[in-house]
Amino acid sequence: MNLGLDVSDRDGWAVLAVSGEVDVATVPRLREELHRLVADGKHRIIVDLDKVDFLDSTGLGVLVGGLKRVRAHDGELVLVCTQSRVTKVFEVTGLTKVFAIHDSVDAAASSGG
Amino acid sequence: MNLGLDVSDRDGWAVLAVSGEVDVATVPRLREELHRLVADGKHRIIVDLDKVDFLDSTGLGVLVGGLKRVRAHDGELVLVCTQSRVTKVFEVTGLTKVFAIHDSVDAAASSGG
Amino acid sequence: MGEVVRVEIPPRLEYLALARTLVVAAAGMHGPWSGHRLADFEVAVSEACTNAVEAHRLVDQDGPIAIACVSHADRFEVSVIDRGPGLDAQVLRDLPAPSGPARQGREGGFGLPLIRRLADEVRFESSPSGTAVHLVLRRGDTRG
Amino acid sequence: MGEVVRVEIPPRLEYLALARTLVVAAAGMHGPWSGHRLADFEVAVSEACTNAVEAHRLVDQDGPIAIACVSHADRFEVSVIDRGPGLDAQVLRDLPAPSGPARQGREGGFGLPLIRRLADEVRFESSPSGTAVHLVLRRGDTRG
Ligand SMILES: Nc1ncnc2c1ncn2[C@@H]1O[C@H](COP(=O)(O)OP(=O)(O)O)[C@@H](O)[C@H]1O
Ligand SMILES: Nc1ncnc2c1ncn2[C@@H]1O[C@H](COP(=O)(O)OP(=O)(O)O)[C@@H](O)[C@H]1O
Repeated sequence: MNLGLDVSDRDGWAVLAVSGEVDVATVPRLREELHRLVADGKHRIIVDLDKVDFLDSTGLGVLVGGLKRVRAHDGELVLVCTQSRVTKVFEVTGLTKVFAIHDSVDAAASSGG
Repeated sequence: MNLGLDVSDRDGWAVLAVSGEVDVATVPRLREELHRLVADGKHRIIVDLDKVDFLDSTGLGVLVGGLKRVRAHDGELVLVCTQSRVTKVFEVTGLTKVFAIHDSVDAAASSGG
Repeated sequence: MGEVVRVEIPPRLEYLALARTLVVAAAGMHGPWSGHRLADFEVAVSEACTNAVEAHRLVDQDGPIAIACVSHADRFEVSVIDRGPGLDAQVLRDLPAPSGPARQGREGGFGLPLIRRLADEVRFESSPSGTAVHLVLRRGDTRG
Repeated sequence: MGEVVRVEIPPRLEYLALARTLVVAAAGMHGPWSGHRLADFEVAVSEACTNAVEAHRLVDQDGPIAIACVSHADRFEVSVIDRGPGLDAQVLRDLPAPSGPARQGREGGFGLPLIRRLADEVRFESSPSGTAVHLVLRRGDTRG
Protein backbone atom coordinates (compact mmCIF):
# COMPACT_ATOMS: atom_id res chain seq x y z
CA MET A 1 0.00 0.00 0.00
CA ASN A 2 1.24 3.36 -1.00
CA LEU A 3 1.49 5.05 2.40
CA GLY A 4 4.69 5.84 4.27
CA LEU A 5 4.87 6.65 7.98
CA ASP A 6 7.97 7.73 9.82
CA VAL A 7 8.23 8.86 13.43
CA SER A 8 10.97 11.01 14.94
CA ASP A 9 11.45 13.47 17.81
CA ARG A 10 12.02 17.23 17.58
CA ASP A 11 12.26 19.66 20.48
CA GLY A 12 9.78 17.76 22.61
CA TRP A 13 7.40 17.10 19.73
CA ALA A 14 6.75 13.73 18.11
CA VAL A 15 6.98 14.23 14.35
CA LEU A 16 4.91 11.87 12.24
CA ALA A 17 6.02 12.23 8.60
CA VAL A 18 3.42 10.88 6.21
CA SER A 19 4.11 10.18 2.54
CA GLY A 20 2.14 8.77 -0.37
CA GLU A 21 -1.61 8.43 -0.53
CA VAL A 22 -3.90 8.77 2.46
CA ASP A 23 -7.24 7.35 1.44
CA VAL A 24 -9.90 5.17 2.96
CA ALA A 25 -7.84 2.05 2.13
CA THR A 26 -4.60 3.23 3.73
CA VAL A 27 -5.95 5.45 6.51
CA PRO A 28 -6.28 2.65 9.12
CA ARG A 29 -2.47 2.59 9.38
CA LEU A 30 -2.35 6.35 9.97
CA ARG A 31 -5.06 6.04 12.63
CA GLU A 32 -3.19 3.22 14.40
CA GLU A 33 0.06 5.15 14.38
CA LEU A 34 -1.59 8.24 15.88
CA HIS A 35 -3.34 6.17 18.55
CA ARG A 36 -0.08 4.41 19.36
CA LEU A 37 1.75 7.74 19.79
CA VAL A 38 -0.92 9.06 22.13
CA ALA A 39 -0.93 5.79 24.08
CA ASP A 40 2.85 6.13 24.39
CA GLY A 41 2.37 9.48 26.08
CA LYS A 42 3.22 11.67 23.08
CA HIS A 43 0.70 14.46 23.37
CA ARG A 44 2.48 17.07 21.30
CA ILE A 45 2.42 15.81 17.74
CA ILE A 46 3.47 17.35 14.43
CA VAL A 47 1.94 15.56 11.45
CA ASP A 48 4.09 16.39 8.43
CA LEU A 49 1.92 16.10 5.31
CA ASP A 50 4.38 17.70 2.92
CA LYS A 51 5.15 14.42 1.12
CA VAL A 52 1.49 13.44 0.83
CA ASP A 53 0.25 13.16 -2.76
CA PHE A 54 -3.37 12.55 -1.96
CA LEU A 55 -5.57 13.06 1.10
CA ASP A 56 -9.26 12.25 1.27
CA SER A 57 -12.06 12.85 3.75
CA THR A 58 -11.17 9.84 5.88
CA GLY A 59 -7.68 11.31 6.29
CA LEU A 60 -9.27 14.52 7.55
CA GLY A 61 -11.43 12.50 9.91
CA VAL A 62 -8.46 10.68 11.42
CA LEU A 63 -6.57 13.94 11.94
CA VAL A 64 -9.60 15.49 13.65
CA GLY A 65 -9.78 12.36 15.82
CA GLY A 66 -6.08 12.66 16.65
CA LEU A 67 -6.51 16.29 17.62
CA LYS A 68 -9.36 15.40 19.98
CA ARG A 69 -7.26 12.69 21.61
CA VAL A 70 -4.21 14.85 22.31
CA ARG A 71 -6.38 17.74 23.52
CA ALA A 72 -8.00 15.35 26.01
CA HIS A 73 -4.47 15.19 27.48
CA ASP A 74 -3.95 18.95 27.20
CA GLY A 75 -1.72 18.28 24.23
CA GLU A 76 -1.59 19.63 20.70
CA LEU A 77 -1.54 18.31 17.14
CA VAL A 78 -0.32 20.62 14.41
CA LEU A 79 0.22 20.09 10.72
CA VAL A 80 2.97 20.84 8.22
CA CYS A 81 1.90 21.30 4.64
CA THR A 82 2.87 23.61 1.79
CA GLN A 83 1.14 21.76 -1.03
CA SER A 84 -2.03 23.42 -2.20
CA ARG A 85 -3.55 20.15 -3.36
CA VAL A 86 -3.55 18.98 0.24
CA THR A 87 -4.24 22.28 2.04
CA LYS A 88 -7.25 22.74 -0.25
CA VAL A 89 -9.19 19.92 1.41
CA PHE A 90 -8.62 21.57 4.80
CA GLU A 91 -9.79 24.91 3.43
CA VAL A 92 -13.02 23.74 1.83
CA THR A 93 -14.03 21.80 4.94
CA GLY A 94 -13.31 24.72 7.24
CA LEU A 95 -10.61 22.75 9.04
CA THR A 96 -8.01 25.48 8.55
CA LYS A 97 -9.81 27.07 11.51
CA VAL A 98 -9.32 23.92 13.55
CA PHE A 99 -5.72 23.01 12.72
CA ALA A 100 -2.60 25.15 12.84
CA ILE A 101 -0.90 24.50 9.47
CA HIS A 102 2.79 25.37 9.25
CA ASP A 103 5.22 25.66 6.34
CA SER A 104 7.93 23.49 7.86
CA VAL A 105 8.60 21.15 10.76
CA ASP A 106 10.91 23.84 12.19
CA ALA A 107 8.14 26.41 12.18
CA ALA A 108 5.75 23.90 13.70
CA ALA A 109 8.19 22.85 16.43
CA SER A 110 8.80 26.45 17.48
CA SER A 111 5.07 27.24 17.48
CA GLY A 112 3.21 27.85 20.70
CA GLY A 113 1.40 24.53 20.30
CA MET B 1 2.11 13.39 -25.96
CA ASN B 2 4.63 11.82 -23.71
CA LEU B 3 7.62 11.66 -26.07
CA GLY B 4 10.72 13.86 -25.88
CA LEU B 5 13.20 14.29 -28.73
CA ASP B 6 16.44 16.23 -28.48
CA VAL B 7 19.14 16.49 -31.14
CA SER B 8 22.80 17.36 -30.57
CA ASP B 9 26.21 16.73 -32.18
CA ARG B 10 29.02 14.58 -30.81
CA ASP B 11 32.30 13.84 -32.56
CA GLY B 12 30.75 13.78 -36.00
CA TRP B 13 27.67 11.88 -34.90
CA ALA B 14 24.15 13.27 -34.63
CA VAL B 15 22.79 12.25 -31.26
CA LEU B 16 19.02 11.84 -31.04
CA ALA B 17 18.07 11.56 -27.38
CA VAL B 18 14.63 10.05 -26.95
CA SER B 19 12.67 10.16 -23.70
CA GLY B 20 9.25 9.03 -22.54
CA GLU B 21 7.04 6.54 -24.31
CA VAL B 22 7.59 5.39 -27.87
CA ASP B 23 4.40 3.71 -28.96
CA VAL B 24 2.26 3.60 -32.08
CA ALA B 25 0.67 6.94 -31.08
CA THR B 26 3.92 8.84 -30.57
CA VAL B 27 6.19 7.05 -33.06
CA PRO B 28 5.31 9.26 -36.04
CA ARG B 29 7.32 12.08 -34.43
CA LEU B 30 10.34 9.81 -34.00
CA ARG B 31 10.05 8.70 -37.62
CA GLU B 32 9.86 12.30 -38.86
CA GLU B 33 12.86 13.34 -36.81
CA LEU B 34 14.96 10.46 -38.15
CA HIS B 35 13.92 11.20 -41.72
CA ARG B 36 14.71 14.87 -41.23
CA LEU B 37 18.21 14.07 -39.90
CA VAL B 38 18.95 11.83 -42.88
CA ALA B 39 17.57 14.44 -45.28
CA ASP B 40 19.89 16.98 -43.60
CA GLY B 41 22.83 14.78 -44.49
CA LYS B 42 23.35 13.27 -41.04
CA HIS B 43 24.19 9.70 -41.86
CA ARG B 44 25.94 8.76 -38.62
CA ILE B 45 23.27 8.72 -35.96
CA ILE B 46 23.28 7.69 -32.32
CA VAL B 47 19.79 7.09 -30.97
CA ASP B 48 19.97 7.39 -27.20
CA LEU B 49 17.14 5.32 -25.71
CA ASP B 50 18.33 5.47 -22.11
CA LYS B 51 15.49 7.77 -21.00
CA VAL B 52 12.83 5.75 -22.78
CA ASP B 53 10.25 4.23 -20.43
CA PHE B 54 8.38 2.23 -23.02
CA LEU B 55 9.13 1.04 -26.55
CA ASP B 56 6.78 -1.02 -28.67
CA SER B 57 7.02 -2.84 -31.99
CA THR B 58 6.38 0.26 -34.05
CA GLY B 59 9.39 1.88 -32.36
CA LEU B 60 11.49 -1.10 -33.42
CA GLY B 61 10.12 -0.75 -36.94
CA VAL B 62 11.06 2.91 -37.18
CA LEU B 63 14.58 2.22 -35.93
CA VAL B 64 14.98 -0.57 -38.48
CA GLY B 65 13.73 1.86 -41.13
CA GLY B 66 16.23 4.50 -39.98
CA LEU B 67 19.06 2.00 -40.13
CA LYS B 68 18.16 1.10 -43.71
CA ARG B 69 18.09 4.78 -44.69
CA VAL B 70 21.51 5.68 -43.28
CA ARG B 71 23.05 2.51 -44.67
CA ALA B 72 21.78 3.51 -48.11
CA HIS B 73 24.16 6.45 -47.66
CA ASP B 74 26.96 4.28 -46.30
CA GLY B 75 26.13 5.62 -42.86
CA GLU B 76 25.42 4.01 -39.52
CA LEU B 77 22.77 4.12 -36.81
CA VAL B 78 23.71 2.82 -33.38
CA LEU B 79 21.78 2.71 -30.13
CA VAL B 80 22.47 3.59 -26.53
CA CYS B 81 20.50 1.71 -23.93
CA THR B 82 21.22 0.22 -20.53
CA GLN B 83 17.66 -0.43 -19.44
CA SER B 84 16.67 -4.05 -19.60
CA ARG B 85 13.01 -3.24 -20.13
CA VAL B 86 13.95 -1.65 -23.45
CA THR B 87 16.83 -3.91 -24.53
CA LYS B 88 14.53 -6.88 -23.96
CA VAL B 89 12.36 -6.03 -26.97
CA PHE B 90 15.49 -5.93 -29.14
CA GLU B 91 16.59 -9.29 -27.78
CA VAL B 92 13.36 -11.19 -28.28
CA THR B 93 13.00 -9.92 -31.84
CA GLY B 94 16.57 -10.82 -32.73
CA LEU B 95 17.39 -7.16 -33.39
CA THR B 96 20.40 -7.23 -31.07
CA LYS B 97 22.08 -8.89 -34.06
CA VAL B 98 21.11 -5.99 -36.28
CA PHE B 99 21.85 -3.01 -34.04
CA ALA B 100 24.98 -2.16 -32.11
CA ILE B 101 23.75 -1.29 -28.62
CA HIS B 102 26.12 0.70 -26.41
CA ASP B 103 26.11 1.58 -22.72
CA SER B 104 26.67 5.30 -23.18
CA VAL B 105 26.76 8.00 -25.83
CA ASP B 106 30.55 8.21 -25.27
CA ALA B 107 30.97 4.53 -26.01
CA ALA B 108 28.74 4.81 -29.06
CA ALA B 109 30.56 7.89 -30.40
CA SER B 110 33.93 6.18 -30.13
CA SER B 111 32.63 3.01 -31.76
CA GLY B 112 33.71 2.02 -35.23
CA GLY B 113 30.23 2.78 -36.54
CA MET C 1 -20.82 13.54 -26.97
CA GLY C 2 -17.15 12.91 -26.56
CA GLU C 3 -15.31 9.64 -26.30
CA VAL C 4 -15.93 7.52 -23.29
CA VAL C 5 -13.44 5.70 -21.12
CA ARG C 6 -15.17 3.37 -18.74
CA VAL C 7 -13.64 1.30 -15.98
CA GLU C 8 -15.25 -1.26 -13.72
CA ILE C 9 -13.70 -2.11 -10.38
CA PRO C 10 -14.58 -4.63 -7.69
CA PRO C 11 -16.43 -2.95 -4.79
CA ARG C 12 -13.34 -2.86 -2.61
CA LEU C 13 -11.48 0.08 -1.15
CA GLU C 14 -8.14 -1.25 -2.44
CA TYR C 15 -9.26 -0.38 -5.97
CA LEU C 16 -9.90 3.31 -5.32
CA ALA C 17 -6.31 4.28 -6.07
CA LEU C 18 -6.60 2.51 -9.41
CA ALA C 19 -9.84 4.32 -10.21
CA ARG C 20 -8.17 7.64 -9.41
CA THR C 21 -5.19 6.80 -11.60
CA LEU C 22 -7.51 6.04 -14.50
CA VAL C 23 -9.58 9.20 -14.08
CA VAL C 24 -6.52 11.43 -13.80
CA ALA C 25 -4.98 9.82 -16.90
CA ALA C 26 -8.22 10.22 -18.88
CA ALA C 27 -8.71 13.83 -17.78
CA GLY C 28 -5.04 14.54 -18.51
CA MET C 29 -5.61 13.50 -22.12
CA HIS C 30 -8.38 16.06 -22.40
CA GLY C 31 -6.74 18.97 -20.58
CA PRO C 32 -4.96 21.17 -19.90
CA TRP C 33 -6.52 21.98 -16.52
CA SER C 34 -5.22 25.05 -14.76
CA GLY C 35 -3.57 25.03 -11.35
CA HIS C 36 -4.48 22.12 -9.13
CA ARG C 37 -8.02 21.84 -10.44
CA LEU C 38 -7.48 18.26 -11.61
CA ALA C 39 -6.00 17.32 -8.23
CA ASP C 40 -9.07 18.80 -6.51
CA PHE C 41 -11.38 16.99 -8.89
CA GLU C 42 -9.52 13.75 -8.16
CA VAL C 43 -10.45 14.08 -4.49
CA ALA C 44 -14.12 14.59 -5.40
CA VAL C 45 -14.10 11.52 -7.65
CA SER C 46 -12.36 9.45 -4.99
CA GLU C 47 -14.98 10.41 -2.40
CA ALA C 48 -17.78 9.41 -4.77
CA CYS C 49 -16.06 6.06 -5.35
CA THR C 50 -15.62 5.51 -1.62
CA ASN C 51 -19.35 6.10 -1.10
CA ALA C 52 -20.12 3.70 -3.95
CA VAL C 53 -18.00 0.93 -2.38
CA GLU C 54 -19.69 1.53 0.97
CA ALA C 55 -23.11 1.46 -0.71
CA HIS C 56 -22.34 -1.98 -2.21
CA ARG C 57 -21.30 -3.25 1.22
CA LEU C 58 -24.58 -2.15 2.74
CA VAL C 59 -26.52 -4.44 0.43
CA ASP C 60 -23.90 -7.19 0.04
CA GLN C 61 -23.56 -6.35 -3.63
CA ASP C 62 -20.47 -8.02 -5.12
CA GLY C 63 -20.92 -6.57 -8.59
CA PRO C 64 -18.62 -3.95 -10.00
CA ILE C 65 -18.72 -0.21 -9.61
CA ALA C 66 -18.48 1.61 -12.93
CA ILE C 67 -16.65 4.85 -13.51
CA ALA C 68 -17.25 6.50 -16.86
CA CYS C 69 -15.27 9.50 -18.15
CA VAL C 70 -16.55 11.63 -21.00
CA SER C 71 -14.90 14.67 -22.46
CA HIS C 72 -17.33 17.29 -23.76
CA ALA C 73 -16.60 20.60 -25.44
CA ASP C 74 -17.31 22.55 -22.28
CA ARG C 75 -16.45 20.01 -19.59
CA PHE C 76 -14.97 16.69 -18.51
CA GLU C 77 -17.53 14.54 -16.76
CA VAL C 78 -17.04 11.51 -14.55
CA SER C 79 -19.97 9.31 -13.54
CA VAL C 80 -19.62 6.92 -10.62
CA ILE C 81 -22.33 4.28 -10.84
CA ASP C 82 -23.16 1.86 -8.05
CA ARG C 83 -25.82 -0.75 -7.36
CA GLY C 84 -26.18 0.14 -3.72
CA PRO C 85 -29.40 0.97 -1.84
CA GLY C 86 -29.76 4.42 -3.35
CA LEU C 87 -29.15 7.77 -1.77
CA ASP C 88 -31.88 9.28 0.32
CA ALA C 89 -32.84 12.73 -0.94
CA GLN C 90 -33.02 13.68 2.70
CA VAL C 91 -29.30 13.01 3.14
CA LEU C 92 -28.49 15.56 0.48
CA ARG C 93 -30.88 18.14 1.89
CA ASP C 94 -29.66 17.70 5.45
CA LEU C 95 -26.08 18.11 4.47
CA PRO C 96 -24.60 20.80 6.73
CA ALA C 97 -22.49 23.47 5.10
CA PRO C 98 -18.97 22.11 4.62
CA SER C 99 -17.48 24.51 7.09
CA GLY C 100 -20.43 24.56 9.45
CA PRO C 101 -19.94 23.64 13.09
CA ALA C 102 -21.66 20.25 12.74
CA ARG C 103 -18.74 18.99 10.62
CA GLN C 104 -15.93 19.58 12.99
CA GLY C 105 -17.20 17.56 15.87
CA ARG C 106 -17.32 14.35 13.83
CA GLU C 107 -14.58 12.20 12.42
CA GLY C 108 -16.55 11.24 9.30
CA GLY C 109 -19.01 12.85 6.96
CA PHE C 110 -16.58 15.06 5.08
CA GLY C 111 -17.20 13.14 1.84
CA LEU C 112 -20.26 14.79 0.32
CA PRO C 113 -19.11 18.29 1.33
CA LEU C 114 -15.78 17.67 -0.43
CA ILE C 115 -17.59 16.38 -3.52
CA ARG C 116 -19.75 19.50 -3.65
CA ARG C 117 -16.85 21.87 -3.17
CA LEU C 118 -14.16 20.22 -5.29
CA ALA C 119 -16.19 19.38 -8.39
CA ASP C 120 -17.50 22.30 -10.42
CA GLU C 121 -20.92 20.68 -10.56
CA VAL C 122 -22.47 17.50 -9.16
CA ARG C 123 -25.68 15.70 -10.05
CA PHE C 124 -27.06 12.73 -8.15
CA GLU C 125 -29.38 10.22 -9.78
CA SER C 126 -30.65 7.64 -7.40
CA SER C 127 -33.15 4.81 -7.19
CA PRO C 128 -33.53 1.83 -4.86
CA SER C 129 -31.33 -0.14 -7.26
CA GLY C 130 -28.40 2.21 -7.18
CA THR C 131 -26.89 5.64 -7.52
CA ALA C 132 -25.06 7.53 -10.22
CA VAL C 133 -23.04 10.55 -9.17
CA HIS C 134 -22.05 12.79 -12.06
CA LEU C 135 -19.07 15.03 -11.34
CA VAL C 136 -18.18 17.87 -13.68
CA LEU C 137 -14.85 19.58 -14.28
CA ARG C 138 -15.57 22.66 -16.38
CA ARG C 139 -13.22 23.94 -19.07
CA GLY C 140 -12.13 27.53 -18.97
CA ASP C 141 -12.71 27.78 -15.28
CA THR C 142 -9.58 29.28 -13.83
CA ARG C 143 -10.43 28.77 -10.21
CA GLY C 144 -7.98 26.75 -8.21
CA MET D 1 -11.96 -16.67 -10.36
CA GLY D 2 -10.34 -13.56 -9.03
CA GLU D 3 -11.61 -10.01 -9.09
CA VAL D 4 -11.96 -8.33 -12.42
CA VAL D 5 -10.94 -4.85 -13.44
CA ARG D 6 -12.31 -3.97 -16.84
CA VAL D 7 -11.66 -0.87 -18.89
CA GLU D 8 -13.18 0.20 -22.16
CA ILE D 9 -11.37 2.64 -24.41
CA PRO D 10 -12.29 4.28 -27.70
CA PRO D 11 -10.62 2.52 -30.63
CA ARG D 12 -7.92 5.17 -30.94
CA LEU D 13 -4.17 4.89 -30.57
CA GLU D 14 -4.08 7.86 -28.17
CA TYR D 15 -5.75 5.67 -25.54
CA LEU D 16 -3.12 2.91 -25.54
CA ALA D 17 -1.00 4.66 -22.93
CA LEU D 18 -4.04 4.87 -20.68
CA ALA D 19 -4.77 1.16 -21.18
CA ARG D 20 -1.17 0.34 -20.25
CA THR D 21 -1.35 2.52 -17.15
CA LEU D 22 -4.47 0.70 -16.02
CA VAL D 23 -3.06 -2.78 -16.65
CA VAL D 24 0.21 -2.00 -14.87
CA ALA D 25 -1.69 -0.55 -11.89
CA ALA D 26 -4.00 -3.58 -11.73
CA ALA D 27 -1.12 -6.06 -12.05
CA GLY D 28 0.88 -4.09 -9.48
CA MET D 29 -1.94 -4.64 -6.96
CA HIS D 30 -1.61 -8.38 -7.48
CA GLY D 31 2.16 -8.74 -7.52
CA PRO D 32 4.96 -8.73 -6.71
CA TRP D 33 6.40 -9.60 -10.12
CA SER D 34 10.10 -10.28 -10.24
CA GLY D 35 12.58 -8.32 -12.29
CA HIS D 36 11.14 -6.54 -15.30
CA ARG D 37 8.52 -9.18 -16.00
CA LEU D 38 5.66 -6.71 -15.59
CA ALA D 39 7.39 -4.26 -17.93
CA ASP D 40 7.75 -7.03 -20.52
CA PHE D 41 4.13 -8.03 -20.07
CA GLU D 42 3.12 -4.37 -20.52
CA VAL D 43 4.68 -4.42 -23.99
CA ALA D 44 2.75 -7.58 -24.92
CA VAL D 45 -0.53 -6.04 -23.72
CA SER D 46 0.18 -2.82 -25.59
CA GLU D 47 0.80 -4.73 -28.83
CA ALA D 48 -2.47 -6.61 -28.43
CA CYS D 49 -4.28 -3.30 -27.87
CA THR D 50 -2.62 -1.76 -30.95
CA ASN D 51 -3.83 -4.69 -33.04
CA ALA D 52 -7.32 -4.30 -31.59
CA VAL D 53 -7.45 -0.61 -32.52
CA GLU D 54 -6.24 -1.44 -36.03
CA ALA D 55 -8.82 -4.22 -36.31
CA HIS D 56 -11.63 -1.74 -35.47
CA ARG D 57 -10.32 0.63 -38.13
CA LEU D 58 -10.45 -2.07 -40.77
CA VAL D 59 -14.19 -2.48 -40.31
CA ASP D 60 -15.02 1.12 -39.32
CA GLN D 61 -16.04 -0.03 -35.89
CA ASP D 62 -16.42 2.93 -33.51
CA GLY D 63 -17.31 0.84 -30.49
CA PRO D 64 -14.97 0.43 -27.55
CA ILE D 65 -12.16 -2.02 -27.06
CA ALA D 66 -12.37 -3.83 -23.74
CA ILE D 67 -9.43 -4.80 -21.59
CA ALA D 68 -10.18 -7.11 -18.68
CA CYS D 69 -7.69 -7.96 -15.94
CA VAL D 70 -8.21 -10.95 -13.66
CA SER D 71 -5.93 -12.12 -10.91
CA HIS D 72 -5.93 -15.90 -10.40
CA ALA D 73 -4.03 -17.93 -7.84
CA ASP D 74 -1.44 -19.01 -10.40
CA ARG D 75 -1.51 -16.11 -12.85
CA PHE D 76 -2.59 -12.60 -13.81
CA GLU D 77 -4.54 -12.61 -17.04
CA VAL D 78 -5.38 -9.74 -19.37
CA SER D 79 -7.93 -10.14 -22.15
CA VAL D 80 -8.02 -7.63 -24.99
CA ILE D 81 -11.37 -7.86 -26.73
CA ASP D 82 -12.16 -6.21 -30.06
CA ARG D 83 -15.03 -6.21 -32.54
CA GLY D 84 -12.79 -6.24 -35.58
CA PRO D 85 -12.90 -8.64 -38.54
CA GLY D 86 -11.36 -11.54 -36.64
CA LEU D 87 -7.90 -12.95 -36.89
CA ASP D 88 -7.16 -15.43 -39.60
CA ALA D 89 -5.79 -18.68 -38.16
CA GLN D 90 -3.42 -18.62 -41.10
CA VAL D 91 -1.81 -15.41 -39.82
CA LEU D 92 -0.91 -17.15 -36.57
CA ARG D 93 0.41 -20.26 -38.33
CA ASP D 94 2.47 -18.29 -40.83
CA LEU D 95 4.08 -16.20 -38.14
CA PRO D 96 7.84 -16.41 -38.67
CA ALA D 97 9.99 -17.04 -35.63
CA PRO D 98 10.58 -13.72 -33.86
CA SER D 99 14.24 -13.69 -34.64
CA GLY D 100 13.94 -15.31 -38.04
CA PRO D 101 15.33 -13.52 -41.06
CA ALA D 102 11.88 -12.60 -42.44
CA ARG D 103 11.42 -10.17 -39.55
CA GLN D 104 14.40 -8.00 -40.00
CA GLY D 105 13.75 -6.89 -43.51
CA ARG D 106 10.42 -5.32 -42.65
CA GLU D 107 9.56 -2.25 -40.65
CA GLY D 108 6.35 -3.74 -39.23
CA GLY D 109 5.10 -7.09 -38.09
CA PHE D 110 6.97 -7.24 -34.79
CA GLY D 111 3.71 -7.15 -32.86
CA LEU D 112 2.60 -10.78 -32.66
CA PRO D 113 6.16 -12.04 -32.12
CA LEU D 114 6.53 -9.66 -29.17
CA ILE D 115 3.19 -10.80 -27.75
CA ARG D 116 4.27 -14.44 -27.97
CA ARG D 117 7.64 -13.84 -26.40
CA LEU D 118 6.79 -11.30 -23.70
CA ALA D 119 3.66 -12.91 -22.28
CA ASP D 120 4.09 -16.26 -20.54
CA GLU D 121 1.16 -17.65 -22.47
CA VAL D 122 -1.21 -16.34 -25.14
CA ARG D 123 -4.55 -17.63 -26.39
CA PHE D 124 -6.43 -16.22 -29.34
CA GLU D 125 -10.18 -16.59 -29.70
CA SER D 126 -11.50 -15.24 -32.91
CA SER D 127 -14.67 -15.11 -34.96
CA PRO D 128 -15.85 -12.87 -37.80
CA SER D 129 -17.30 -10.54 -35.18
CA GLY D 130 -14.12 -10.00 -33.26
CA THR D 131 -11.09 -11.27 -31.45
CA ALA D 132 -10.14 -11.84 -27.84
CA VAL D 133 -6.46 -12.14 -27.03
CA HIS D 134 -5.77 -13.59 -23.60
CA LEU D 135 -2.33 -12.78 -22.23
CA VAL D 136 -1.00 -14.56 -19.18
CA LEU D 137 1.59 -13.46 -16.63
CA ARG D 138 2.40 -16.49 -14.47
CA ARG D 139 3.18 -16.28 -10.79
CA GLY D 140 6.31 -17.85 -9.45
CA ASP D 141 8.05 -17.57 -12.79
CA THR D 142 11.38 -15.99 -12.10
CA ARG D 143 12.40 -15.44 -15.68
CA GLY D 144 13.10 -11.91 -16.65
N1 LIG E 1 -23.58 6.27 -3.49
C1 LIG E 1 -24.26 6.29 -2.34
N2 LIG E 1 -25.23 5.36 -2.09
C2 LIG E 1 -25.92 5.35 -0.94
N3 LIG E 1 -25.74 6.26 0.07
C3 LIG E 1 -24.79 7.21 -0.09
C4 LIG E 1 -24.01 7.29 -1.30
N4 LIG E 1 -23.18 8.35 -1.18
C5 LIG E 1 -23.41 8.89 0.03
N5 LIG E 1 -24.39 8.22 0.69
C6 LIG E 1 -24.95 8.52 2.03
O1 LIG E 1 -24.55 9.83 2.41
C7 LIG E 1 -23.90 9.80 3.69
C8 LIG E 1 -22.84 10.89 3.79
O2 LIG E 1 -21.73 10.58 2.95
P1 LIG E 1 -20.32 11.29 3.16
O3 LIG E 1 -20.53 12.75 3.28
O4 LIG E 1 -19.43 10.83 2.08
O5 LIG E 1 -19.80 10.82 4.58
P2 LIG E 1 -19.50 9.38 5.15
O6 LIG E 1 -19.42 8.44 3.99
O7 LIG E 1 -18.19 9.60 5.86
O8 LIG E 1 -20.63 9.09 6.07
C9 LIG E 1 -23.32 8.40 3.78
O9 LIG E 1 -23.11 8.00 5.10
C10 LIG E 1 -24.41 7.59 3.08
O10 LIG E 1 -25.46 7.32 3.98
N1 LIG F 1 -6.98 -8.40 -33.08
C1 LIG F 1 -6.75 -8.63 -34.38
N2 LIG F 1 -7.78 -8.65 -35.27
C2 LIG F 1 -7.56 -8.88 -36.58
N3 LIG F 1 -6.34 -9.10 -37.13
C3 LIG F 1 -5.27 -9.10 -36.30
C4 LIG F 1 -5.41 -8.88 -34.90
N4 LIG F 1 -4.17 -8.96 -34.34
C5 LIG F 1 -3.31 -9.20 -35.35
N5 LIG F 1 -3.95 -9.30 -36.54
C6 LIG F 1 -3.37 -9.59 -37.86
O1 LIG F 1 -2.05 -10.07 -37.66
C7 LIG F 1 -1.13 -9.30 -38.42
C8 LIG F 1 0.23 -9.25 -37.76
O2 LIG F 1 0.15 -8.46 -36.58
P1 LIG F 1 1.47 -7.86 -35.92
O3 LIG F 1 2.46 -8.96 -35.78
O4 LIG F 1 1.06 -7.17 -34.68
O5 LIG F 1 2.08 -6.85 -36.94
P2 LIG F 1 1.51 -5.53 -37.61
O6 LIG F 1 0.29 -5.14 -36.84
O7 LIG F 1 2.65 -4.58 -37.52
O8 LIG F 1 1.18 -5.96 -39.04
C9 LIG F 1 -1.80 -7.95 -38.56
O9 LIG F 1 -1.34 -7.22 -39.66
C10 LIG F 1 -3.26 -8.35 -38.70
O10 LIG F 1 -3.54 -8.71 -40.02
